[in-house]
Amino acid sequence: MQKESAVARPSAHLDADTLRQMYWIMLLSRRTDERAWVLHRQGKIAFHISAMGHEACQVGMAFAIQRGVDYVNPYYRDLALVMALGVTPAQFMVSLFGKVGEYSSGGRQMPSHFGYRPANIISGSAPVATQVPQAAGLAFAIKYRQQMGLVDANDATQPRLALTCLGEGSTSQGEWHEGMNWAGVHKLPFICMVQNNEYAISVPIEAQMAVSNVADRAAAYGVTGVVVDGNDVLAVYDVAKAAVERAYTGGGATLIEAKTYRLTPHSSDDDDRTYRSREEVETWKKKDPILRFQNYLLENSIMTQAELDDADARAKSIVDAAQAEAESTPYPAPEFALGAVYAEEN
Amino acid sequence: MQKESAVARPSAHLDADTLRQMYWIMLLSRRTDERAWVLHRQGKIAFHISAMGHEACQVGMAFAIQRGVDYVNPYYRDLALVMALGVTPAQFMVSLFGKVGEYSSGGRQMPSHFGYRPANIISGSAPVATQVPQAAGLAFAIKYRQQMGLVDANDATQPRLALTCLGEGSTSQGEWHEGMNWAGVHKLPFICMVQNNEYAISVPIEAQMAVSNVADRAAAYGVTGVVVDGNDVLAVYDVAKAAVERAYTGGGATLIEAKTYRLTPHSSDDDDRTYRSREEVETWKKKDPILRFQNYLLENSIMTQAELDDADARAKSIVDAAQAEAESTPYPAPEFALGAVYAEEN
Amino acid sequence: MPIITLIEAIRIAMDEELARDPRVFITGEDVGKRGGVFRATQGLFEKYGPTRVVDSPLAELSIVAIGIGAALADLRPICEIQFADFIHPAFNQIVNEAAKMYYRSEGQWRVPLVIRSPYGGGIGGGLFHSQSVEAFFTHVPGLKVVIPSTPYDAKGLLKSAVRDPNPVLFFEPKKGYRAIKGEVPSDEYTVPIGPARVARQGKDLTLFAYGMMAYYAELAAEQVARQDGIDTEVIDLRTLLPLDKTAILSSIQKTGKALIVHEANLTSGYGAEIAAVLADDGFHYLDAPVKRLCGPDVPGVPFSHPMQEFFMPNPDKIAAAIRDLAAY
Amino acid sequence: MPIITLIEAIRIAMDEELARDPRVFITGEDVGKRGGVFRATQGLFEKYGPTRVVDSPLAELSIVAIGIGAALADLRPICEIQFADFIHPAFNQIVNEAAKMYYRSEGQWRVPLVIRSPYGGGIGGGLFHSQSVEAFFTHVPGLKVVIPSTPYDAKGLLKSAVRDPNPVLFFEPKKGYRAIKGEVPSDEYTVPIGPARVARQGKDLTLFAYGMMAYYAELAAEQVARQDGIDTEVIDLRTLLPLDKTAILSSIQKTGKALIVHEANLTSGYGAEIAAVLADDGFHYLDAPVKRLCGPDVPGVPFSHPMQEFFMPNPDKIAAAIRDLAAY
Ligand SMILES: Cc1ncc(C[n+]2csc(CCOP(=O)(O)OP(=O)(O)O)c2C)c(N)n1
Ligand SMILES: Cc1ncc(C[n+]2csc(CCOP(=O)(O)OP(=O)(O)O)c2C)c(N)n1
Ligand SMILES: [Mg+2]
Ligand SMILES: [Mg+2]
Repeated sequence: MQKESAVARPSAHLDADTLRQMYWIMLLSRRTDERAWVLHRQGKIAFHISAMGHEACQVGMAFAIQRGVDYVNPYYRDLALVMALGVTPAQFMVSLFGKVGEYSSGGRQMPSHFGYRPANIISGSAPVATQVPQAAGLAFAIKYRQQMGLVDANDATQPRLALTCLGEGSTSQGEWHEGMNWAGVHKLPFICMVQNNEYAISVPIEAQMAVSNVADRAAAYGVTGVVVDGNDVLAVYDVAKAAVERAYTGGGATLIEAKTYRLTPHSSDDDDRTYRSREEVETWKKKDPILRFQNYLLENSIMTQAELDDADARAKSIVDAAQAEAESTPYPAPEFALGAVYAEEN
Repeated sequence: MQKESAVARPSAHLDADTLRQMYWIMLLSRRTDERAWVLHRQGKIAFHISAMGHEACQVGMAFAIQRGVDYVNPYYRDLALVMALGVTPAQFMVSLFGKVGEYSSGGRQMPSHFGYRPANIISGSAPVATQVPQAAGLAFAIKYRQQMGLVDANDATQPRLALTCLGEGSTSQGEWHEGMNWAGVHKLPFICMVQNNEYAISVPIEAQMAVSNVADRAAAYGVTGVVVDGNDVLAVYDVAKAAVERAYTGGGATLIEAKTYRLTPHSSDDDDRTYRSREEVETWKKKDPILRFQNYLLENSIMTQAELDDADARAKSIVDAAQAEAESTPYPAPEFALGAVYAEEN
Repeated sequence: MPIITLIEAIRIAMDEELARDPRVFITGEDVGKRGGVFRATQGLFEKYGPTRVVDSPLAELSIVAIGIGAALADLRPICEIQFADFIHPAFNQIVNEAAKMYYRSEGQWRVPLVIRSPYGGGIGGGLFHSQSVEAFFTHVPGLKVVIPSTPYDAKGLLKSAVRDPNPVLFFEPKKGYRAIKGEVPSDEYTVPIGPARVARQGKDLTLFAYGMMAYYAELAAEQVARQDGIDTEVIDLRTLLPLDKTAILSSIQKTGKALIVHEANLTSGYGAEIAAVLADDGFHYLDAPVKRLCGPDVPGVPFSHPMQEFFMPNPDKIAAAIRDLAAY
Repeated sequence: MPIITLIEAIRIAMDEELARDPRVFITGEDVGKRGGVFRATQGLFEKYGPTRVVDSPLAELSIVAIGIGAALADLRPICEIQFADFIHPAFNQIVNEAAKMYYRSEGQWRVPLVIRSPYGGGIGGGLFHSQSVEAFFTHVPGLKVVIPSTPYDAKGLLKSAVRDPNPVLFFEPKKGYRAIKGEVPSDEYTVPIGPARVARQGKDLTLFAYGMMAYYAELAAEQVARQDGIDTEVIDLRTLLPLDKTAILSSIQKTGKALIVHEANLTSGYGAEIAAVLADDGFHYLDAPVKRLCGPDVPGVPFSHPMQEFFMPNPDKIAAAIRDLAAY
């Protein structure tokens, strides 16, 4: 891939600073994630669901959009994605504990049900794939505003696309089909990234669909479909950037399938030994997207080993601080359960 | 097409008797259908929804399966299909009036909500596409019974496939996606025939989907997809027969798209002049599948003009008798509304 | 004031809201050129064009979800579900998504969405074109559920629904679309979502109803007033969720007897909630058992005419129930 | 008799039914190798193989629809919906299809289908892993709705559900899966769908509940008996649809006071129907307002512990409500 021309590879234009930022988000997500597992083992929190292994596809995707401006409907595994959009380890930690002032829902939702208006991250629920047709609706609104002359199509301070993510298993839902169909029919500025980690909890992809690639399904909607190595952050960035350009310039929707693997059980409630062999997991651990990006950064002299170590130390201290903050934050008042049922003003 | 070898064209093996039967069903459906429109204009019935224009694809399909044995989940436009399976004009007429003893629902359902256990026609509802995953369930049961050794896979007295039909617009429903997906994953003995008449009531296909052919969507499910001229009964029979063989021999599911056109408004409640040009309708009237098949039968000396005329006269008298029977049948007792809510015995 | 039909009032409300706010748009099956299968959107496609009056694919969950997404992006969608019977595919989007968005985001995200749908029986529609689905949604906090019974209310409430920052389900009694007529001012006005309407003052008993049954209730009340001298108070609930408890209780305090009427089948219908409120907060005012006159507990309204009529409450059946209760 | 947990009873019921009838099979997400996310199907895949214990795609409407199709073809599917919160995508198939098939075909086609699903809060599941969805379905004639609260009933009712010729929704109180234990015979037995169970005899007031709340109701009743000498009758409804009116009325005739408890939010909840029955047929027996102790009218059970506990009814809250009512 290194040999391809820079034209075909937008990532070749990324400056060293940006590459370091991308690495930093992947690392920070990983360290936060690892700490969550520790907290769970310590019995301090009840639940965690992990992004470990998925960081490259999430960060590669996030860096291709106008972060904080474009609409994003993530799914529960998108910790690195939302961190790239501005959610902090401290915010996430508070959500793990369900403490007062929790950023996404005031502690009403389980952790990893992301949502953060300041970064234009739409609040998510648990039922999978519901976010897909909603994201199509957001994309529809973008196009509507442009057609009505309410905004300028090139105004980068306004949302110009809607991005949504989900797992490969979740494409079995009718919700996914209907959302993709709108995106195709209306040529919407819409990107759907499927993070294909081969399993939906325990259900392997062969029991989920009879196609080799989820991206093959793009053909059913008249949208562009593309498969990418989801553990290669720059490869993801490249296809993501092309999809973003397509969206920004009226070229319609893209279905990106990022092939990846989760390095942990489905969630802290799961025991993946019942359905994944240890050999398989070990094989994928060798393809860890963070190690891979480290190697790239070292080989291309973008970061030194010392810088990597330093980043690690910084990440650790941020996570430590985040945990301390979360632990010392009080719980919300019980009656807080009664608030915010109906909006009052339009 | 005439030039293709007989091997590739199962219809070349159809004997004259069968061809005449196929014509007869198409004709009988058409005449029944036309009479229903008359009854509606006369104010004798409240509602009719028509198969006119769709007879070829329905009859070509029906004659390819083991009629009365294989499971069929039709949709409201399938008058010719259910007639091919044994529903009579008299039965249909009684349903138009909602009279006592109505064959499908005892008069509880609107007409054209087909269902007839003696012919293994599953009872249908109005919400479109719900029958698709149900048909996949029937196909699943067929495969289950075979795998469990409860039936012999070659026993032609047992259902060996499930067939379902719907319009192209209805493929936008999540129900369709989910049903197709099961059919693909489990390689089910399942046929989905989409009768693509270019409109869903008033909504043209461009507002419905961004693909050129509904059959393109087969690629999303790993099933065979095929497009056929739905106004050519023998062409439909050919692709249907191939799909049936595939189903009977463990080759999995088929999505057949039959391109056709409805010659009437959507239903007696509709006025299609708001959305279809008269020219367009006239063009398609020239492609009337019944006229086309007549020509074929005449040209190939399978029927004479006198025989065609005679068939017409017979059809008319059957429809007359059916109407008379329906009109003289009493209405059900009001309290009949209360029956058959729960089955009592298993 | 001009006298117009219920459906005209609905169309005018949409027309006015489209004109008022460029963020308002309509989507649903056949709402464009066809003007809707009941003609509720007739002329709006011609007037506002295909950007604002959008024929949807045949897929209800996406109609609602697109509406949710657009509402999140601060548009004001009006989504039409062609028949209430076809709202069920969208149940997940309505119940898990639209209703819970505000709460689950602690008010960060809101869904100012209107879902309009014709409901109810008596029009030869059989099991799948006659359903009354309100009770499924009145159990869902975060939603508002509105059912008008007069053209005046239909226009005023629909305009309020479009301006409401929450998801509003707006069910329209299709049998009354052309049958119900009434005076409607041509000027701008709204009717607030929330308060019930005392459709008829009375002192002998209270009849609680909404939609087509509220219309019938008034007819029945006139009939028993004329024929039997029974003075019935008719409360047209109009907004089912949130429920106007005050109106219910102040009426029962006056009359002491309650008859609840709806077309939906009895068990776990909306009437049960009214009865439950009366049995608790209204207990001391009650002089008689709380009666419900509802559709029978069968899976739907049958098509065949005699069975349909057997199923449906109507002014005569309501009048008979009033007499029984008054005689208690 | 062995003492086992609620979830063991459920697993044993399925095991026995799979062994009894080759037409019985299970499908749902993760029911295979994983044995279900709650382990309700643990060991069944190993014992009966992939033909009979089938991991479904992640798509609830198809899980139900495949079940309907298979039931039409005379199999006996047991469909698992992983959490009741995820049943909404299947609402159309359940309400328009499974429930109406027998009626709409005048009995030609039947749907002997079981849909099992864990429901209820108090387990840190937040808005989308805690829902109590029963009231949506008790409004739907053609369905049966069953909620057991003891291992004995769970086994016996689930076996009846599998043998029932109608679609049965079988909701399992997930908080009680391991918390509720009880004696269960190893022999074959069934518990009929329909009759409620008098869980505790009493004369001062009646507490109506089901599922986890029936379990708590008994605890609360013991508490107030001990501490306050109040003698509470506890009716565990078990079958919510069809409703056992006789059991309700004969208890209220004895006690004259009713407290209804469920976790689902109050408005239009299942308790409303019980209250409505009491306010009509039970009117003359009532000595006090009919009380409901339910979840508050908010969109769901919050995740954060203090808010969750605030939401959930529990033995102490129930005991307090009993005392209030008894003192009335
Ligand atoms: C509608 C619905 N059904 C079931 C679940 C339970 N569930 C949560 S995640 C999950 C598997 C998702 O698999 P996939 O889409 O492949 O995403 P992954 O977790 O592998 O990233 C399931 C079954 C759910 N959240 N929503
Ligand atoms: C779920 C649902 N939504 C809406 C309708 C109303 N409706 C009945 S037929 C129809 C159009 C169907 O179009 P298509 O699938 O192309 O079939 P065609 O009638 O053209 O054969 C619509 C919108 C319905 N029956 N079900
Ligand atoms: Mg996955
Ligand atoms: Mg069509």
